[in-house]
Formats: sequence, C-alpha cells, structure tokens
Amino acid sequence: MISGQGIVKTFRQRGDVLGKREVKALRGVDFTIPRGGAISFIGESGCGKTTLGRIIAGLETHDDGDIVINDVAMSSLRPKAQQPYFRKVQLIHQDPYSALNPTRTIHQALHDPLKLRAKQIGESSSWIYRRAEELLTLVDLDPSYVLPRYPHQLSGGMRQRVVIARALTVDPEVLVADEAVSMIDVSLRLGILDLLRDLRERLGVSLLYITHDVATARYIGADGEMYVIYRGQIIERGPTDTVISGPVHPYTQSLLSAIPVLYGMEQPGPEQVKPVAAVDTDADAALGADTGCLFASRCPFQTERCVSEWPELGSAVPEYQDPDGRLHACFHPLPRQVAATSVQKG
Amino acid sequence: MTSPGMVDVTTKGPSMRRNFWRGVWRVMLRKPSRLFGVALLGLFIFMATLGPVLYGRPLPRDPDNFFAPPSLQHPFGTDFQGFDVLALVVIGSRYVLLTALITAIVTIVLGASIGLFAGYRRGRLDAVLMRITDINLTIPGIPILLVLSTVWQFASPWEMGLVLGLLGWGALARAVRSQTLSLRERGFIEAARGLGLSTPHIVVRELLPPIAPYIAMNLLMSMILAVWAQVGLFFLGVMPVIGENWGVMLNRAVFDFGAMTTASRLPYMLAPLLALLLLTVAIVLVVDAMDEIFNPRLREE
Amino acid sequence: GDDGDDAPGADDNGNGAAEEGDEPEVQRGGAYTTIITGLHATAPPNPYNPDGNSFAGYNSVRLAWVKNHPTSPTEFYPGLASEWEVTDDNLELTVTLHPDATWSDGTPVTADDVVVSSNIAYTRGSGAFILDPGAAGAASDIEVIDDKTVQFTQDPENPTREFVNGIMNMIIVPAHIYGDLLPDDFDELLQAARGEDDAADDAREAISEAGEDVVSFAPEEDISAGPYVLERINPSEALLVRNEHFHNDHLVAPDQVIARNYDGNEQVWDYLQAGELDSSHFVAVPEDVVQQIEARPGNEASRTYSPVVAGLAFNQTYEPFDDINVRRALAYIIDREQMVAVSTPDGGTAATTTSGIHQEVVGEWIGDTVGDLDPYAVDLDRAAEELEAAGLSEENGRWVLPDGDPFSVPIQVPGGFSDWIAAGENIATQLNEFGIDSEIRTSPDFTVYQEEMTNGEYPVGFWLIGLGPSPYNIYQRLYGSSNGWEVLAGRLSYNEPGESGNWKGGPETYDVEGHGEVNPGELAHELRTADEERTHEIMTILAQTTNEHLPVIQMWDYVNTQFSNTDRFITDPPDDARRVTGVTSLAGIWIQQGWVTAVN
Amino acid sequence: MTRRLAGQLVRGLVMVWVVLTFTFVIISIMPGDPVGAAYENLIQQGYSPDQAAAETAMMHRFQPTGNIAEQYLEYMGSLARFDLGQSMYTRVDVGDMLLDAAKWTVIPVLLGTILSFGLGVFIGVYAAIKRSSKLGDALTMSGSLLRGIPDFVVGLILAAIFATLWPVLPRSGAVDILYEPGFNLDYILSLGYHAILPVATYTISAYGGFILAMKSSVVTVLGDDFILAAELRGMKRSIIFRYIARNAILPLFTVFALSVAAVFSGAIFIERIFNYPGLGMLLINSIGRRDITVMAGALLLITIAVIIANIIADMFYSVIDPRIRRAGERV
Amino acid sequence: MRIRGLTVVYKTPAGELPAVRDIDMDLAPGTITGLVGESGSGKSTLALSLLNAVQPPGRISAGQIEIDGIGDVVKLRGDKLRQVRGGQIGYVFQAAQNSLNPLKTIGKQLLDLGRSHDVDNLRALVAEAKELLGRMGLDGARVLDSYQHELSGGMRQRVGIMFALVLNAHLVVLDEPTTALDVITQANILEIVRDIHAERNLTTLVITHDIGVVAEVADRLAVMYGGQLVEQGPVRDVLGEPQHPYTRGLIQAIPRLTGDISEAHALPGRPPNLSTIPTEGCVFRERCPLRMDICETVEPPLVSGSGRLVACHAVADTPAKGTKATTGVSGGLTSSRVRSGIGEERAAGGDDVNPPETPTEEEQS
Ligand SMILES: Nc1ncnc2c1ncn2[C@@H]1O[C@H](COP(=O)(O)OP(=O)(O)OP(=O)(O)O)[C@@H](O)[C@H]1O
Ligand SMILES: Nc1ncnc2c1ncn2[C@@H]1O[C@H](COP(=O)(O)OP(=O)(O)OP(=O)(O)O)[C@@H](O)[C@H]1O
Ligand SMILES: [Mg+2]
Ligand SMILES: [Mg+2]
Repeated sequence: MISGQGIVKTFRQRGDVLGKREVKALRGVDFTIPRGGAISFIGESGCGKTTLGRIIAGLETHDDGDIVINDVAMSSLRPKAQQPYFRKVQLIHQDPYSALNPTRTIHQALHDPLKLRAKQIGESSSWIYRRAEELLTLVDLDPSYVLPRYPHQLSGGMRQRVVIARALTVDPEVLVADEAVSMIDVSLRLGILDLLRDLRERLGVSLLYITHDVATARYIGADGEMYVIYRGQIIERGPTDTVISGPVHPYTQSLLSAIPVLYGMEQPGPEQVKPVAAVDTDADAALGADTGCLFASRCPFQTERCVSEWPELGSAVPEYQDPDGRLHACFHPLPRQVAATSVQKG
Repeated sequence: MTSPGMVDVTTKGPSMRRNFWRGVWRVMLRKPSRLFGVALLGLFIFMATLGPVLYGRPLPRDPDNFFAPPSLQHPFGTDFQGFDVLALVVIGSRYVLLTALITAIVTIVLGASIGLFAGYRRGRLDAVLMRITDINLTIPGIPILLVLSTVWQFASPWEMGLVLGLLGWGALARAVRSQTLSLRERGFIEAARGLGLSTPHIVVRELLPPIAPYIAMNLLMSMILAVWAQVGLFFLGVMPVIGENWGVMLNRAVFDFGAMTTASRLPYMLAPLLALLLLTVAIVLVVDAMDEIFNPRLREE
Repeated sequence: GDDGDDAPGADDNGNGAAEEGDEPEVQRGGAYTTIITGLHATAPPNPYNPDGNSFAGYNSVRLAWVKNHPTSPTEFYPGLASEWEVTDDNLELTVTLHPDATWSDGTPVTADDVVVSSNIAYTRGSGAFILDPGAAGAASDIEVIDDKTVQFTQDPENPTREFVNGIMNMIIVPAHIYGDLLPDDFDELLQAARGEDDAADDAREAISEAGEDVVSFAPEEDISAGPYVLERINPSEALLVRNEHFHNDHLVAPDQVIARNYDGNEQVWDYLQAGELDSSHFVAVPEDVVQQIEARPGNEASRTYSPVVAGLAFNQTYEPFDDINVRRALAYIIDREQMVAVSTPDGGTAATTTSGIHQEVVGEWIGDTVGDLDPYAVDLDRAAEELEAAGLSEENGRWVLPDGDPFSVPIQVPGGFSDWIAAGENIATQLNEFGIDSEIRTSPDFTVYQEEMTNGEYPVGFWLIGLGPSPYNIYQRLYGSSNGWEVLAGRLSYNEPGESGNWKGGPETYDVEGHGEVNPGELAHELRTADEERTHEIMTILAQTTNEHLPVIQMWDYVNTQFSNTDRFITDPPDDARRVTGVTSLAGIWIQQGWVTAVN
Repeated sequence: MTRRLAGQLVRGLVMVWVVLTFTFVIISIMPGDPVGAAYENLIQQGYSPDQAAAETAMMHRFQPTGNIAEQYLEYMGSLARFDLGQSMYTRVDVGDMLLDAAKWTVIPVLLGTILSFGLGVFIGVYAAIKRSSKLGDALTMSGSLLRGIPDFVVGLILAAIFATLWPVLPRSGAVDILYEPGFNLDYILSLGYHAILPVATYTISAYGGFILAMKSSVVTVLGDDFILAAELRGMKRSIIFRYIARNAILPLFTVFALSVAAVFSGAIFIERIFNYPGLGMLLINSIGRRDITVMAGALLLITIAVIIANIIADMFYSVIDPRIRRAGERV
Repeated sequence: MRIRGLTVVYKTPAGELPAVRDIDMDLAPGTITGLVGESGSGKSTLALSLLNAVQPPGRISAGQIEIDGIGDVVKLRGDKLRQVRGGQIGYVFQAAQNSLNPLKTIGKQLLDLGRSHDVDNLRALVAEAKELLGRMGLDGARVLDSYQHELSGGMRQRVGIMFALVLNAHLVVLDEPTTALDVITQANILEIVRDIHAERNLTTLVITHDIGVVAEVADRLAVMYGGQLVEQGPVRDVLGEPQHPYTRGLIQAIPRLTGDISEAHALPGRPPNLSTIPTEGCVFRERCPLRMDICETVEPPLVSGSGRLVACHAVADTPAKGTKATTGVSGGLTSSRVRSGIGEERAAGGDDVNPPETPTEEEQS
C-alpha cells in the first residue's frame, strides 16, 4: 500500500530576468493507493498530475509531506535506501514512442532490469530469458516476434505493451499509468486499458491512473477512487462512479460538463456547469490569487467567502456530510448531475 | 520458431546487422562519391600504417637530383636533398593521421563524457561545465597553440594530438549535451531510472548508443580540424622541423624554396597540399555517408 | 704589448673630405626602393630603438662607415667625420666633423653632439664605450678640441684594437634633442663608474637606467643629419625624403627612398623577381629563384666576402664526441659540397679547410701553411678507419659503439634558421646513408638553443665561428668562453668543462704537431694586443690546432650576395662597401657616397 | 536582456582571466632568456660580437622577481590597470602596437566574415530550397568541402593564382606608402587593392560553414508548421520567404560568433601569407623573437575581439528573438 | 463543395502509394461536416487537397474539387490559388499551436496576411480581427500585440481560427482543432466554432479522430479508413445506428462516462499505413468481423440509403436489417472477441512477421 500525506511541490524556475518564478505544482496532496486497488487522478492540463505521478515513482523530489510505502515513511530513509521501495512503483509513460530506446532491441530493454532482478532473487541467467518470454506473453505479445526487434519496428500499441512488460520486470506493486493511452490510436486504446485491468486482476498490482479523460479513468477503475485535482490541490475525491454521476465541486462539474456528448448515443446531463470565461482564461496569471479557493475566479457560484478563505479538502463545510463518503473542497457543495447519459433505445 | 524457454536472439542478431550493412551499402551506392571517399580514407590509413614500412629506412634518394621536376619515377619531383616528394608525403601521413586520431580520441573522451555528464546530471554542475565548454568553444585555439609552442615543441603526435584535443572538445560536449538533454526528456531514460538501473549503466547502455552516431560524425569533423590545425602550425614554422611532415613541407615550399615565386618549386608545395585536400575530401564524403546512415529521421518513423 | 696596428685607419686619414670638391655631381631624382626588416610603424624614429624607424645611412649617421676589409677592421668611408687621426700606439683618436654637417632642422652638427652621443653610448655599453671595469679598450677620455673636433683616448692599461672601430661606429644624435635624457651629473657618474667599489656599481646602475630612457625615447619628429628624413611609415613601408641640409646632398641621387619591410625572405623574392627593388642586401634565396631573378633584365647580383663561418660544434663531454677519431670520421663523411648545394648555395661556399678561418682570408693570416692542413675531403674509407680506431664497429651496415649501442648523432639546430635546418638535415641524411643513426632536432628558437647549448644539453649543434676581420674575434668563438677561457678584469682564467659556460668541453691544452703543447685560449687572448708578426704566428698555430683537433667542423664560409636593378638607378658601390658592421640596408651609405645615380 | 549581457560579460571576463593566466604560466616557464635571442641573429646580420652583445643588452628588460604568487598578482594588477607594458624589443607601448595592428585585422576579418555570412546565407537558402535537385546537392557538397579546406590553403591558392601566376594583386603590405594617409581616393583605393586577397580568403574559407548551417536551418524552418500555415493562408511568396529567412537566420548568429573566433585564428595564417600587418602577424613575429609582452597582448586582444564578437552576435540574437527581448521588457 | 474521384498519392521508395483513394464527398453550404478516422487514414491529406496544397512528395493524382464560385481547385495555379487560400477557404492547422511565426507579433502577421490578399483597408482588417478575437473571449488588442510564445495553447488555437476567418472565407477546414487542448478549453473552442459557423453561415469541415468532437459540433459525419470514405451520414444517425463495421467498432471502442463499462470493446487489429493498405477489395477486411469472400477481391461500392452512404458488402447485402439490429449484432459480434481483443493485435503482429531478409518499412522509407 502506498499513501501520501501533504505532498507539496513548488517548481522554481530561474527566469532570465524575471528572477525566480514559482509554480506551485502540488499544494498538500493526500492520497492512498490500496493494495490491488485502482485510483485515478483527473484534472486539466498543468494541474500537477504528472508531477504527482513522478513523485510517487521516486523520480522527482517533493518539498514537503511524505510518501509511505508499505508502512515505511520515505522521509525516514536516506535517498539510497528509498530506492528499493520506489522500485515497487513503476511509471508507464504517456508516450510509448519515447519510452523505449530506439537503438536497443526489446530483448536488451528487458534484459537489463531482469538481470538486476535475477541478482536480487538469486536466479540464473537462463531465468532472465524465461522471464522475458513470460512477461511478453503476459502482455499478449509474441515473444519470438517481439524480442529481437527494435522499437520502431513495432506499432504504438505493441510498444506500450512492451513498456508495461518492462515495468513488470521488477515485480512492482503499483503501476502509475500517466495518460498511458492518450498517444495511442483510438481504436487500440481499449486494448491497453483492458490489459491494465487484466494485470490488476491477475497480478494484484495496484493502479494509479492519471488522465484528463474521465471516461477511461472510469473504465480502468470503476471500483476505485477518483481524485480530482485543480492547480495542485485535490478538490474532490470519492468513489469513481459517485464522482461522475453527482460531482459536488463546481470544477468537477464543469469538467464533466465539458466532455463532448455523443449525440445520437448519449444525451447531456440534466444540469450543466460552465466555468466563467474570464478574459484570457488560459493565462495562469489571470487566475486569482492563492488566498481563497483556487477555482473562485472561474466559478459560477463564487461568493465572497470563496475569495478570502481557503477551502480544506473534507472540512470546508463540516456540516455537510456526504452520504457516499466523498471529500471535497468547496464552500458551497451541491451535487449536480452533469455527466452525459446513454440514450436508451427502444 | 525458437526452442521453448530460451529465446534465441543470436539467430536474429546477425540478420539485423546484415540489414544494417545492407542499408549502409545502399546509402553508399546512392552517391558513388561516397564510395570514393571511403576508398580514399582507406588509402590514407594504408599509407599511414604501411607507408613507412614500404619505403624503408634510410629513404632512398637521388643525391644528384635536387628539386627534380615531376617525372614517372618521381610523380611530384624530388625535394632539396633528392628525396622523392611522394614518398615524403606518404610517410608524412602517419604523423597527420596519428595526431588526428589522438585528437579525436581526446576530444571524444572529454567532449562526450563532459557532454553526457552535464546533460545527464544537469543542475549546477551542468551550468559550470557548460560555462567551461563555452570558454573552450570561444577561446581562439590557434593563437593559444602558437603561444604554447614557445614552451612546448609537440614533437610527437601524441603531444600534438593531446593539446589539440584539449583545445577542441567544446563543440562535441555541446552537441552531446544537447542530445543528452533531449534524450533525457524521452521516457526511456526515466524508465531506466525508475527500474533502478545504475547511473553508469544508464549512461553507457541507454544514452550512449543513440548518441554514438553524433559522436562518430563529430569525431570525423574534429579530425578534419585537427589535421588543419597541425598542418597549419607547422606551416607557420613555429613548430619543430620533422623530416616528413606535410606542414613542414608546405612551410619550406613557401617560405624557403620559393614555391610561390617560381613554378619549378611548385610540386613540392602541391604534393602536401593535394594530400591535405584529398584527406579532407575523404573525411567529408565519409561524414556525408554517415549522416545519411545514422540520420534519425531514417531510423525512426 | 700593443704596438697597435693602426696603419689602415691612419692611411685613410683625410680620404673623405679631401676629394669631395672634385666629386662629379650625380644624376638626381626619383624614388629608390629597397628593403628593411623589422619595421614597426609604432616604433619611434630613435636610432637607439632596435626597431627600424631609424635607418642607418639614411636618417641615422655615424662618424664613419666601416669598410668590409678582409683583415683590417679599421678602414672607413667618411660619415659625419670628414677627417680622423689615430696615434701610432692606437691610444688616441682625433675626429674632425664635416664643416657643413647640419641637422635637418638647420642646427649645425657640433662636437657637443658627439659628446652627448658618446655618453649615450656609455649608457648602452656599446662599441668602445663599455663601463665594465674588466673590459678592454674603454674610451677613458673625451676631449672637445673645438666646435668640430673631438679627441678620444683609450685606457693605456687595458687597450684594444677595437677602440677606433667602436668610436667610428657610434651613432650621432642631436644634443639639443637627446641631451636632456641624461642626468645632469652624468660626467661624475661616468667617473665614479670606472671604479670597482660599490659606488661604482651604483653609478653603473644609474647609467644603464638612463640608457633605458634613451631607448624608449620617442622624439616628436625625425631630426636627421643623414641624406634623408623619415616622412611617414606604415607597417609595411617607410618613406624617406631628401634632407636638403645634408652636407653631401649634391651626391644624393634619389629624392625619396622607400624601404619595404619584410618579415619573411619569400616576400623579397617576389619584389626582386618583379624588378621592383633598386637594391637589396642579402637574404636567403633559393637557387631557382636566384636564377629567375638574374634572368630578369636589369637585375644584377654581386657576390662578396662575408666574414662569418658556420660550423658543426661538438660538446666533448658527450661520448664518443670526446674522441678525436670520431670527430675526424664525421669530417670525412660529410660531403660539404652537397650540403651547401642543398642548404645555402648562394649564401656560402663549402669550407675547404677546417682552420676556423674564413676561406677568403685564410691565406692572409696563415700564408702557405694552408697547404699543410687536412682538407677533410670526403673519404668514407678514412672515416671507417677513424671510427674503428675509436673502437666503433659496423654491424649490418650500422655503426655501433664499443658497448654495442648504435652510434647516433643528434644534430641540434635552432628553429627558424632555414639554411641551418636544411644543412643539418642533409648531414643527417648523409650520416644515415653511411650507417650512422642521425636526425636533426630543432629548438623552438634561438633563445632556447643558445641557453640549452650553453647548459650543455646538446652533443652536436651548429655554431658560428670565424667572425672577421679582427683576428681575436675569429678565434674567440672557438677558444673563448664557450671552451672555458674567460676574461675577468683583463686577466684570463680557465673553467673546467661543464662549468661557467664551458660547454664545448675540450681540453685546456692540445698537443699540436710541430708546436707541442698549445693553450689555444691563451693564444686567442693574446690576439687582442699582439703585433702583426705575432698575430700571424698565433693564427697559424690556432689554425693548425683547429684543423687537427676539430672542436668544430667548419661547414661553410658565408658569401654576401646582393642584388640591384638598373632600370631606374645605377647602384655601383665598391666591393669593400658591400658590408658595413651593424648595417644591413646599405643603400643609404652608398647613396651618400655618391655611388647611386639615377638613370636618365 | 541586460542580465543576459551581464552574463556574457562575466563569461568574457572569465575567459580573459583564463587567457591571462595561461600566458602568465607560459611566461613563467618559458625557457631561455629573450635577451639572448637576437644576439646570433645580429651576428648573422653583420654585427660585430661586441656590438651584437651591446645591442642585445639593450633589450634587457625587467625580469619578474619575487615568488610566483606575487608575480602573478602584479601581472594581473598591471593588466587590470590596462597597462600592457612595453615591447621587450622595441620599448614601444604594447597598447599602441596592438591598436595599430588591430585595425589591420579587425576590419578585414569583419568584412570577410560579413561578406561570407551574406554569401553563405544566400547560397544556403538556395541550397535548401533546391535540396532535392542536383544543383542543391552540389551546393551543399561544395559547402562541406569548402568548410573542409583550411583557410591557409585557400590563401595559398589565391596567392599562387593572383599574385604569382597572374600577378594582378599584391601579396604584401596593407597600403602603398606613396599615398598620403587620410580620406583621399588614392589612399583608399590602395587600401582596398591590398585588402582584396586577404578579405577574399576570409570570405571563401568561412562561407562553406555558413552555407551548411543556413541550409540545415532553412530546412528545419521549412518543416515548421507555421510556414505551411502561412502558405495555406495564401500569404505572398515574398512574405513567406521573409518568414523563412528571419527564423532560419536566428541560429546562425551562434555559428557566426563561433566563426569569428575561427577567422581570427585564421588571420594568423592569412596575414602571414599575405604579409598583412595585423594582429596575427604581430603575434607570430613576437613569438619569433620571444617578445613576451607583445605576445601576451596580442593573444589577449584576439581573445577580447572574439568575446566582443560573441557578445554582439548574442545581442543580435536577443534583439531578433522576441522570446528573449520581451522577457526583458516585461520587467 | 463537391469532391469527385479525389486520389492523392505519396511518392515512397515502394512507388507512389495512394493516401486518399477515389473519394467522392459533398459539403453542403451551411453545414458542419465532421471527418473522423484513425491516425494515418488520410484525413489531413484530404483536407490539404481541398486547398490544392498537398506537400511534396505527395500530389493529387486524380479527381476534381469543385467549389461554388471558384471552380475546380485542383486546376488552380499561382496567384489565383493563393488568393483562394485564406481568401475563400480558411484552414485551421492541425497543430495550430505552431502555426504562428514565432518572431512576429500576431498583429504584424495579420498585416502580412492583409497585404498578401491586397486588402486596401488594413485598419478595417485589424478591427475585424479584434472583433473576432473578442468574440472568442480574448482581448483583441493585447493578443495582436503578443508573440506566439506569450499565448497559451487555447489562445493560439483561437488566433488560428481568427486567421482563417478574418478574410471572410466561407469554407473553413479545421484539422484536429482541439487535439492538444484540455477538455474545458476544447468545449470552449467547439462552442466558438459552432457559434461562428452559424453567425457567418460558413461551410465547415472538422477533422478529428475524436468522435466526441464531431458529435458535439457537426451536422454530418464522414468516416474514413485507409484513404477511403466508408460511411457518411447525419451525425446522430450514424452514431445512433452505425452501419459500417468499422464505424461500429470505432464507436464501441469508446469508453463511456455512464452505463455499463463492459459495453466497450476494443477494435481488433491495427490501422494500416500506406504500404499495408490493401490495394484491392475492401480496405477494412483484415479487421472486419463480417468479412466475406467477396471482400477479398471486390471493392465495396458506396451504397446510399436514407441519407446515408456506406461502403460495405455486408451492409449492402442486408440494407434493411442493418439499421435495426445494429446494437445487437455488433454487440454479439464483438463480445465473442472481447477476450481475444488483445490476442488479435498479437495475431496481427504475428501476421507481419517479416522474413529476416526483407527490410522493414522504415528502412525503405
Ligand atoms: N521541471 C519543471 N520545472 C518547472 N515547472 C514544472 C516542471 N514540471 C512541471 N512544471 C509545472 O508544474 C505544473 C504541473 O505540471 P504537470 O506536468 O504535473 O501537469 P499535468 O497535470 O501532468 O499536465 P498535463 O495534463 O499537461 O500533462 C505545470 O504548471 C508545469 O508547468
Ligand atoms: N510526406 C509524406 N510522405 C509519405 N507519406 C506520407 C506523407 N505524409 C503523409 N503520408 C502518409 O499518408 C497517409 C495519410 O496521412 P495523413 O496525414 O493524411 O493522415 P491523418 O489521417 O491526418 O493522420 P493523423 O490523425 O495522424 O493526423 C499516412 O499513411 C501517412 O503515412
Ligand atoms: Mg502530464
Ligand atoms: Mg492529420
């Protein structure tokens, strides 16, 4: 089990003249990935999802907070000692094209981590080959075809499977899939998602699925929790289907409202929330100060309190008890049904 | 297809390699000039390795025939002592090529490792290393070498190559660093880190192979520069006089023998000049071929 | 004993001025183009500054110009002095300035200018003006007789034959420009500096400091007492224009002189070939180029004696070069004709004797005994015999030392001396062909060469000898400090090999056939003061010593090849004006003597 | 941008410091004493031994004394006061000598580099546009070859052709002495006449690199989406060409700066071949006679010239590239 | 706009291969047509050919593109063609983020555009641009004074749209206008597209691989596969009752926000590229669950029915049934393959195991 408490990450860019520019990528994020479970992080571009994923995988340091892996707090360990723990968390990169070294065959790509693993568990070198075959078969690839090839000789889908197989070489407990299918052709996406679900079932690995595509998040972890992030803060968190069918936070609501409706097969949800389109909405600078709710300037339901006070996740409105055990960071929580629903054909 | 349990990659290996060489051959054939370049470079390497052996010591000469005009026996005439100029050029190629090779090795060891290190580690170290690289890049090498020549004679190709390498690794470090940086952005390096592979492993196994072609091409370019620089320095006449040396021959031809004044002494200048040009052409053509062989656009979709 | 051989100088008395009136006027006009080296546009027109914006013979003058006499160093053509008289004992020199001598600003040239110039000469320690208490022949007294007449007296305790020569060679500068550069109490300083105590040291120090000021002095304009004044200069050329005030202006043909700078000889070849130079002094010219230059109509070459000899010197502290047989063997192997043909065919002739004396004058000094000297003609069999005598042997065509190591001869040459390098290479080639490993090694430059050679780091290297015409100078290079003999306070002493600059490392005395035990250092020292008869005697002994023992193998005797062109000017100096001590660009001297005349 | 400039200056100073320290080390370990250097030369020139000795003694100059650290501090200190000392040989102020020589190097070098830049850019664009044709290929290849030919070879070939075989241009000097210096036609023509060969050499030997750089830069830009976008918006060819040119030329400034450094190095050869009295010649001559102060000064000045060229190129770069320029304005 | 028999080929080492083959298509005035297809199906190529702007090594090898008031675009050359681009047909770039010159402000580029099209009143043009930008929720003056790097992705995309419209083009082609944008911005842009389309009475072609985008904005939907159009029709009809097996598969491969997760199924196989597109028979047959013998050899004709066009032998055989039983049939068909969805790709991989000697496609190209 992996959990994080109050993860804070601020990027300080050394601008040429602007001096130091700070990007608060994460502002105190708590999360728990249960063993064998699946959670997803949802949010718009730049909200800090990738950063969080990298921190969990030990590829990025954080400024504050702690990651706890199998009951060991990482802050209590020296960086060297953290490595074996972080190795339990493997990141599946969004871009299968760049995730494999173009100059090395798949065999070489799998061989190196397997050799390391073999040394750890005291296996012989013949085990390495067997294991490589085994893993490729597990991700539904034909080892004899794939092993001697270079990445560019494989299709995008196959590459992503190889990437997953490579992640599995170290017997991870958690797979962090950061937009793992966004660069894969529409028709092949589902195959990869199926594989991830499959692995979860068969190997019991937990999944952390990072995406801005709510539907795929649901596909992967309908039984898990969904975390909605906005500008580095978790603003809503709860069982996936609950969040989708009745989001409480206006940001979640506008996110779900914005998802295109497949007219003809679906109908829009009865309620719709559109963020206030401040002039130049996209510019980071135009977004309000950090004192109050981060979404306040774009929120159609904004009140004075929203601007002046910081809504804490789960305790912004103590009296509001969510029946489905969901947490939110909004002073004016009100579940709205915004997600599109399938048309029942008759 | 393969025996169960063991994936026999070795049977595939050679075929992949064969494909590579087929590709190389195709690239060569596309422009026959490249074949010429490779052949020429081969010839120079042959000259440098076996030339001195073939001619033997002491070099045969014609003591009654100083500055003989070109003839069948002496295609570039003879020199001031009656030595065959062609023989001098052939033997002189050893110093030139050996220096170029050593320069290239020093350049690669320094440039590639600094570039890799800076690009991979980033941060403060990177900044420091890059400032040093900038200085190395902008510092006027030839004047420095000239001044250095007042205290150091560079009598052996080793010393010359070492110094040229020390002065010329900047460009490679830059190129390697930017390649490393862009490779770092690509997922596979990060993945390797995530898998717990060691840094040396990552640098050698993951970073180096994709960069190798750049290094190889830079190597050849730095060899060209090394060839120029050393021949140029000897040409200026501040270096020690070594019997068979292209730069010394040029220097003598121009400044002592009047090659620029009287046509009868021209062959003595033209021979090393021609050798220099042909060597350059050979390297340029080989680089051109390598460029196409290793062009990443052609290797990836 | 210094019954001074001053005859040549005395004979010349009055030469210059007396016939001046009868001199026919020359055809005038035009610009005369010649060459100069080391021109620096930024350097001041100060003759004491080593970088050529002051051109001897053109805008910088001396009392007189030394003739290129083979054996007598004291024969002159007149400069500012029109008359000079030397006493028989060579202790006193009286100089009379040309009555019309005038600076280009109209100020007459006076005795005062000579005194100031002499004082400046002291600050630089040049010529006869050396303050070193040990040095011979310092001018101890300068007396102004009248406005145009000055008398010099040398120290009778420690006289030298170079006395007259040194004074005549002195550069004369205008007192009204340079006078202020010297401290007011210069006379006292000079007096004090002649002692040997600490005060003298201080005084000498002060004097050389004043010299520093002189060297870096930059006069605002060029004030000349010569035939020309510097008009302007750029990094590659200098333009000199006629000085109307020059006392012999009627003899001066060209209105302007263009002195082209050259940093490399090859620049000059192009000019010569194009017939652009009206005259040029010697620069190394390859044979083919000489032919081309001579082939051009109008171009003429003249070849005259140059009192310098190139030799291959041994450091006898290195084995086996301490063995006379080995040195002889090498002398028999080296084909000097070939070497000269390869390296400097127009700059010298292969040495036919190895006497330490220039071929041209050897007869003058040692007479018929030349015939007794071994010419060391190429004789490979003799060479082999000599080597075997030294215990070496031939194995597979290569000579090996008694201990079995290959015999190898590294020949050291300074970088940049292209004729030496070519010669050295040819020697190496010849030795290799004989079966002796040999290669040349270049030192980065002459500085390093000199220092490392003196430090005894080279077994074999090139060395200039036979610097005429003074007999002492001829052998000083062989049996002077480089071979252990040092003059301190006028007294000779000997340093052991490897010490105090004794890098040649030869023995203090040689056993010379027919002369027994000979101490060449003492004999050479004696040349400074010996009379004519004794001089010939000593020269004969030293020539034989050198020939027998070969501390240095004489390689070639320099020849001074000069070119001129007759298209615009006829340049026709007498042979003995083809070389003047310390002056390379001689056309100025020729022009002021009236030996240059414009065509049409 | 000021920050950028400041950074460049700091880098330049560091470089100057490196070069100075380097020359100091060289001077400290240089064997042989320069005083002796001229002696034998003078002898060969016909000086008598005494005279040669006197003449060389005159060149004797302050030899650094004290321990190495003190010497170093003093050396740096005097340089910091812009006191480059005097030539050990001529006693002329090194600064004056450098300034005098610099004009003969900087102007032809800049002229040559700018000419070759223009030419290279022009041909490079053409080679890029015609890159799939035989002509384009040939141009590219010629660029590679030209880049592969050392400058001194170009210089020698030009000299052989235009000064020896067909002697229409001078191989020596910078200007004819007979013309009164100043702003008069004769003088200027003479200057130009003498500068043709050196400038042509700089131009030819540098422009191969520019062709290649420009070509690859243009090819990159041609592949950029905004060019296709402009075409799809029906922009005029001339405007699109300008878009290409401006974007493609940007990376060339770096190349330009580096090539200035190369050309300054090349000046040593070119000036030697054409006997052009610039910094390179000064450097070689000072090395030849071990005139340490001049040598150090020339090296320093060449370094500074290269640094300045770099800074100027960088400034150009930041003026053209709004990503840098705007960052400055926004503060 | 009427497209007839349009074929675009790319020159490759294996010869000229068609990326768009024999396409007929009409864009009715005032409609938004959505074109979807997998990567490499030829969408961008088709869009570029509408402006006769296929980039070498590609070229239009056959067909006409008639536009009312302009004529056949394929025949246009030189200045005429240039005037049509931008003037009559606006094009919003696939990566609009990069469609701006990084060294010039937007305003300057706008003036360049005006000059290129001989606009006399540049002031009016700027005013129009400001108005358009304002309409899209941007501060026109500020944007015009900005450089590309100072704008966010969504803003650049809007600037791209402004450029396409500012000269009053009536035909607008948007190539993947929202691909790199996040959902909220995407919704915003789509809304703008829809509104401006209506306001200006444009004819619009939206190209995307995201069916959701088409569903949001388009009136008609065209599905492209392997360089050919396999199905066309009104959006809701096609989505509601897809007829071509490819369309069905594509729709079913979309995970949905609500409803039964297990309804989504992967589409087996992988998309063809230029060299693997079958040259005869049905292009989709390799991945088709309804594959029949005839599909191997005979190219299915475009069959029209109830405003729909479909190119499939299976559908052509049973035109009536197809419309009714869609869900059931496709569900049944694919459910049998659910578990092997993964295996299918493997099989596809296995299919093109190259004999070691044959060079791979990349090496050929
Ligand atoms: N190395 C870095 N240096 C500086 N800022 C960074 C760095 N990495 C990320 N950021 C900033 O941190 C914020 C969060 O970035 P992150 O990549 O985590 O977002 P994301 O949610 O993954 O976005 P996307 O959906 O676009 O992938 C962004 O504003 C980004 O600009
Ligand atoms: N310059 C080119 N040279 C060769 N083939 C090309 C070229 N451009 C495109 N193709 C090929 O043409 C086919 C169609 O490409 P096109 O760009 O039109 O596809 P697309 O549907 O727009 O894909 P995407 O969704 O990835 O944008 C592809 O198979 C592609 O490989
Ligand atoms: Mg991300
Ligand atoms: Mg596309």
